[in-house]
Amino acid sequence: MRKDDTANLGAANRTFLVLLALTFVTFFAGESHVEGVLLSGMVLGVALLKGHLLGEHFMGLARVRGVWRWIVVIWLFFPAMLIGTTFVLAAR
Amino acid sequence: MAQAFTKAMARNIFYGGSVFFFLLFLALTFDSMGQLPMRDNRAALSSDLGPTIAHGKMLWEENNCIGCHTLLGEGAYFAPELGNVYTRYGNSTEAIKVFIKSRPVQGVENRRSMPQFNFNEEELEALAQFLKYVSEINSAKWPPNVQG
Amino acid sequence: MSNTLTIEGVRQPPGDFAIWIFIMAELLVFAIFFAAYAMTRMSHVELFNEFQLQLNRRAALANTLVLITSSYFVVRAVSAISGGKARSCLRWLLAAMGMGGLFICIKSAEFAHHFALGVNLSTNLFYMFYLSLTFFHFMHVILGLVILGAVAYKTRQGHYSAMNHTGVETAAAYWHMVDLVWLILFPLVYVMR
Amino acid sequence: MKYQSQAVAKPYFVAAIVLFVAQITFGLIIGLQYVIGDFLFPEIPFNVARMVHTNTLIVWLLFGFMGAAYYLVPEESETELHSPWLAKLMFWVFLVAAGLTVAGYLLVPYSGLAKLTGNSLLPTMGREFLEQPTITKLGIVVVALAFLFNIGMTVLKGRKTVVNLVLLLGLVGLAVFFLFSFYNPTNVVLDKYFWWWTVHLWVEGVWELILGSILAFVLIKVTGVDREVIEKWLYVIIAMTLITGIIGTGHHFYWIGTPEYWQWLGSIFSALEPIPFFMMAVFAFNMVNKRRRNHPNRVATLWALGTAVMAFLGAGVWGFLHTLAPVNYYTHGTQITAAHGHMAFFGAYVMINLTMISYAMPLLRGRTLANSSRQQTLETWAFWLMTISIVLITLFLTGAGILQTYMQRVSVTPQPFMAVQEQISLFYWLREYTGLVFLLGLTLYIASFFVGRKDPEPAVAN
Repeated sequence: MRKDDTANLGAANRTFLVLLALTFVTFFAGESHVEGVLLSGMVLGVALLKGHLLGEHFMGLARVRGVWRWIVVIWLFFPAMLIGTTFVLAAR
Repeated sequence: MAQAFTKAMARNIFYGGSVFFFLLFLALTFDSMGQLPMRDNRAALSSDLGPTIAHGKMLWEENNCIGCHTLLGEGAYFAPELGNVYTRYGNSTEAIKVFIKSRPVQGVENRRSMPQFNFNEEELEALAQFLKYVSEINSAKWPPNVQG
Repeated sequence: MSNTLTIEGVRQPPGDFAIWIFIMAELLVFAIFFAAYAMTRMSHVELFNEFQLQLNRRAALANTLVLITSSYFVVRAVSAISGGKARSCLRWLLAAMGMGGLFICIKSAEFAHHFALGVNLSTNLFYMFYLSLTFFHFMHVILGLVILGAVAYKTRQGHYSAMNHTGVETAAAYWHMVDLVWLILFPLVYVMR
Repeated sequence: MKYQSQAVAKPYFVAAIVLFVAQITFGLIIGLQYVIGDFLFPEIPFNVARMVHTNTLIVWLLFGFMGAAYYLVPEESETELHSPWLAKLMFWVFLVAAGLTVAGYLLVPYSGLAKLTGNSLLPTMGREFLEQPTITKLGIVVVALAFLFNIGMTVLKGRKTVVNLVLLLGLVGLAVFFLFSFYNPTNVVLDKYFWWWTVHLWVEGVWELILGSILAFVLIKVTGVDREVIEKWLYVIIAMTLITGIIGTGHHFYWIGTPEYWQWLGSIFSALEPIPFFMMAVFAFNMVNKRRRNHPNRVATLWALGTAVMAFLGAGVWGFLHTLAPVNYYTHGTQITAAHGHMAFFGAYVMINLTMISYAMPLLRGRTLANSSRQQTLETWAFWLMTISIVLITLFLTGAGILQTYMQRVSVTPQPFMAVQEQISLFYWLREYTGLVFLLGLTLYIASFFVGRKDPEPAVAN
């Protein structure tokens, strides 16, 4: 039990740092002169990655077996598809 | 240790969620009340015609017009929409009055017909002004066309 | 890394399962909101881009960092209580709440700025979405803080232990959900154009 | 029946059924007026008959809810009712008020009734569903307060169960939101905005708490499933109801002069309103499948399952059909609304009342568990006839509504309302014929109280 927690904490620590770093990526992408599908695509991808990491290591879904593990992934997928599609269509 | 799903938590979610969404609803209502002056044609109510319109609304209610007609889409679906009847009748309060006055007492054979309410001139004017006031409420471009 | 540890994984996500039903409902609402935003933007690209550029991205950056940190603190709180360290758990929870409070302050300043300019839900479609999405999320932060506060109080009272701390996990799950939503909201409303 | 005072529920149920008959009768009258416009004109014009149709519905549902509460609360609280005589007194007060009001509708022109009852002192009449004279509304408040006092005291002194508390909460909400019916400003937008606080927050809010708790009670009784399980579901379902339903009020704020953001908020939240109804259907079937006993009152179980399914179809599916603002722009105030209204009211509130009556009435009339097989067979026929008719009525009205929407609103050459009505009269005829089948079902339902009442109860099969 203890060992389990320590290991998870390690994952959480790493996740925390990655999330902070990715946040800056998103921010600076927004400040740069990149626009349109390139910007949207990249930022959306980063957001999905962040959401997934948060679900896995903060919410603790990484340890869950069975359907419930995929709650966050499924949730991220559908709006992301729609958002992605509309941004591509809008850019044309 | 693994309590899957407890009644206490379900209860907390019920109370918490209800209060949360009711507060949100109150906040939105507060905002709506702030926006209404721009949309609900209240200028007409405080104009010289205000008392006439108020009288018209009273007549509208005391003759249960909503029992057959819709007003802005709400009411019974037996007779035409009246929220835009003023525009449908060519922006004319006279036409509305003529229609109400001309209803046959015994109805029309086999057809739906509006009752004859025997309104006097003042009452007719009040009703027509009320309907004109409603037609000038900003209803987000509803109904889709003049037919209501 | 932790292959050996995850073999005996659990069947259900941490916390009381009832909260997950609530979380799914909330996520569904937000997903529909996001989709509505994206679909509406399609026919008003110029309008959305124009007003999006007037938002304060620095404040949003700060808020994202604050929420992520807060979420991390909650992870530490759960870890502490599952090691039986109630005092440490309480400290982490209070730190997380402090971060939540900071989010509220920054966001309130942003709202105050907009309201001072006379912006409201009826100003235009972009602000309608911006305000309702962020305000709806804002209310969730407040609700999350109330939940964390209740759990912190119970931790202080000694209600939780290494063997029994479902309450802390439940609150944590909700708080992470609030964070998760913001992680999508931030790029969508502030950055993507 | 475990407690003497539960017997006060009986007159409430009887009055409910009598008013149900009146409601259906007037439903048939207005249905016929849709196709034969001068039927009973000018003696009973459409607006009067419709008012009787909707008002008797509301009043009989309230009678049913009160009866259900008087039956259920003592049993759940495990104590006698606080004051049976107050319950009996209020029954007569309510019945006389309702009877006088309906008589007033039918015997005096509506404007005369308004003068007679002094509507000008506090004008509240003439708004859909709230047509009752102000004095009747005050009477309803008095009855509701006395009722709440009685039920509240009983709950306070006895065992507090979730079923009890949720029911009480629903009834308090019912009384509180009724108070908005007294607010009637000249400003039409304000009038409509807060009118919905009564109407929507009743039928898509607090009434669903009442519905949920009655359904939970009956399911506990007929399935024997552990109370803990059922109460947990009850909480989750009503939580979802209020989470979606409160902001869902916004689906009424699209076109009445309210800010346009309601088109978004109303669409988003009311699109989720089917979820609690879906959960309720899953819940009901789950509980029946997990039953620990085969209750001899099979028809009560059938009603309970029917409620869950029909509420989902009527309120959930048919509501969703026209709740999104871009769709509602074209369907608002057409026969689509009428279709939804019929199935939702029948599926959710008529059927929950009939469920409760089906469970409780045999016990109130001296049976130990259930009616005789002959009675139950008859009632089962009534169930299917009424349910199938309402499904068909809904389908016919939906057909009429789709045509109406197209011809009057969507087509490039929109036609006037009355011209369209004549072209879709076939659907109104079909609806009227189906209404007769419904009446047949109702007749069998009433017959089931009398035919075979001397027969023995069916054997308990376990």
